[in-house]
Amino acid sequence: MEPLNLPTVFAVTEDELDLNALLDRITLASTGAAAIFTGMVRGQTVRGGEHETVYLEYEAYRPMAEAKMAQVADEIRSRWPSVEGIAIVQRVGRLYPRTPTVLIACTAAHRNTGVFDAARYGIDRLKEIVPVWKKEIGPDGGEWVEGDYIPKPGE
Amino acid sequence: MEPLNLPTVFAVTEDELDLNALLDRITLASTGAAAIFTGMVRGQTVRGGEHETVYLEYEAYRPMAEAKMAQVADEIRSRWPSVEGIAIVQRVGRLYPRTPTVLIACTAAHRNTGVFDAARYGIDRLKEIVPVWKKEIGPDGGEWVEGDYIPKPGE
Amino acid sequence: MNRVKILFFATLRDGAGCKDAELDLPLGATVADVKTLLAEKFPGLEPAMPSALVSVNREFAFDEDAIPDGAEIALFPPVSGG
Amino acid sequence: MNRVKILFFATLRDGAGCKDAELDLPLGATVADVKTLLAEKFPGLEPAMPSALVSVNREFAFDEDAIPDGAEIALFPPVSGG
Repeated sequence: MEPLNLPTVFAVTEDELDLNALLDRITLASTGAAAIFTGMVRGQTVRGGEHETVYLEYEAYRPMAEAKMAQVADEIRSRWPSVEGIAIVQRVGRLYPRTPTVLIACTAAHRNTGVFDAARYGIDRLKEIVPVWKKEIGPDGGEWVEGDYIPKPGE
Repeated sequence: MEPLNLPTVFAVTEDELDLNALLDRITLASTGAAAIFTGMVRGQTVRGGEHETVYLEYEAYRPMAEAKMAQVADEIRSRWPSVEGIAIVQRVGRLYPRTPTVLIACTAAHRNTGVFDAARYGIDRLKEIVPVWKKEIGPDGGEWVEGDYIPKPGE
Repeated sequence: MNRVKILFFATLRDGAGCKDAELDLPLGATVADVKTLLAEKFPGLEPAMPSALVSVNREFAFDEDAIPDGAEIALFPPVSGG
Repeated sequence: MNRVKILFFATLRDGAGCKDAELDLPLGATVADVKTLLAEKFPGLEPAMPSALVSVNREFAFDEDAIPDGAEIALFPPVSGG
């Protein structure tokens, strides 16, 4: 297996996330397991004060977002060398409750090689360093959701 | 949230797994995160002696398999009470390399509530107690894949 | 007598040479008795029998378990799905 | 002089009132100088400026970093995607 042939898919897109197609793109003949994380727009939120979301408006600094997704994929490969394929996709635009907004998927030959940890690391890192922001539009208007991670030099 | 309204999907099927549709069925208005595991047929296997698979033939004891899937879902809910939706689907029949054969998906409001662990527990348990078997057909004939878990009374 | 339905899967089906069978059990028969009777009736089961799992009415069952009337009994190897 | 492109996102875009701007920097200007100049030019940036992150040519940058010729500089709040 040549590392150069390992598929890495990353994108910022306005299109619906197609899990079937994305999984297919990161499945090799040697792949036996995939861990996939998706985030969705919550219409009702309890944690941090109960409230209702009409929709979220996602915005990205696209070229930097795609570069940072590539960096997250590199970080995953260096930590979990058995990972075969990686997909990192952020949907942007106006997104309504129940809609998948983000996907991180990692494939490997076997499930006990870190694919779950790799996918979890991927979504954690995306929420730290990939420049995407969301504005929550509720019944009473809109508000930017506040992030809190301050990247360090070299990140 | 009434526990009775939490969606649980389980099936043994000959149909292609549709991740988009399955995810939609276990997404509530309060859902913000999903962890999904899929297993695929490996065409090339290195671990345990390099060899090539032409296809796998999956067989299930369907009514018991579905009952045991329901039990796995119950076990997940008792261990991770924050899990909202659960899907457990096993595809059977003749399945070729790169094809997803099994899916375990768990949803929750937030990603830090155990969804990754819940999905991992689900696939581990499925491979222990859900009566499904596979025969590996290679260039030189077929051989049943051997399981090794012996259920205990009450499992 | 207790007439039960027997189902064979995977290596046990290959060994029995059939998918299912009916069996008349004496009253009070246990899972161990069923295995003995089946081993006599289907000699081809022998190689797979030592590691066979048994279910009774779709729950895992063990040698000393009694067989209820009209039970659905299945024999199969440790599972290998996924 | 060093003419650079400035991009604003999220709360910084709301504060600046525009998506992008051009800025002429003195030679040797740093990220800190850019922030000072922008705060003067766009007073609406003030509330969001203390927590703003800065990127230079699509890499995170910090107060003492020098600005290369013709850089693409972006200002935005800590990320909140996903």
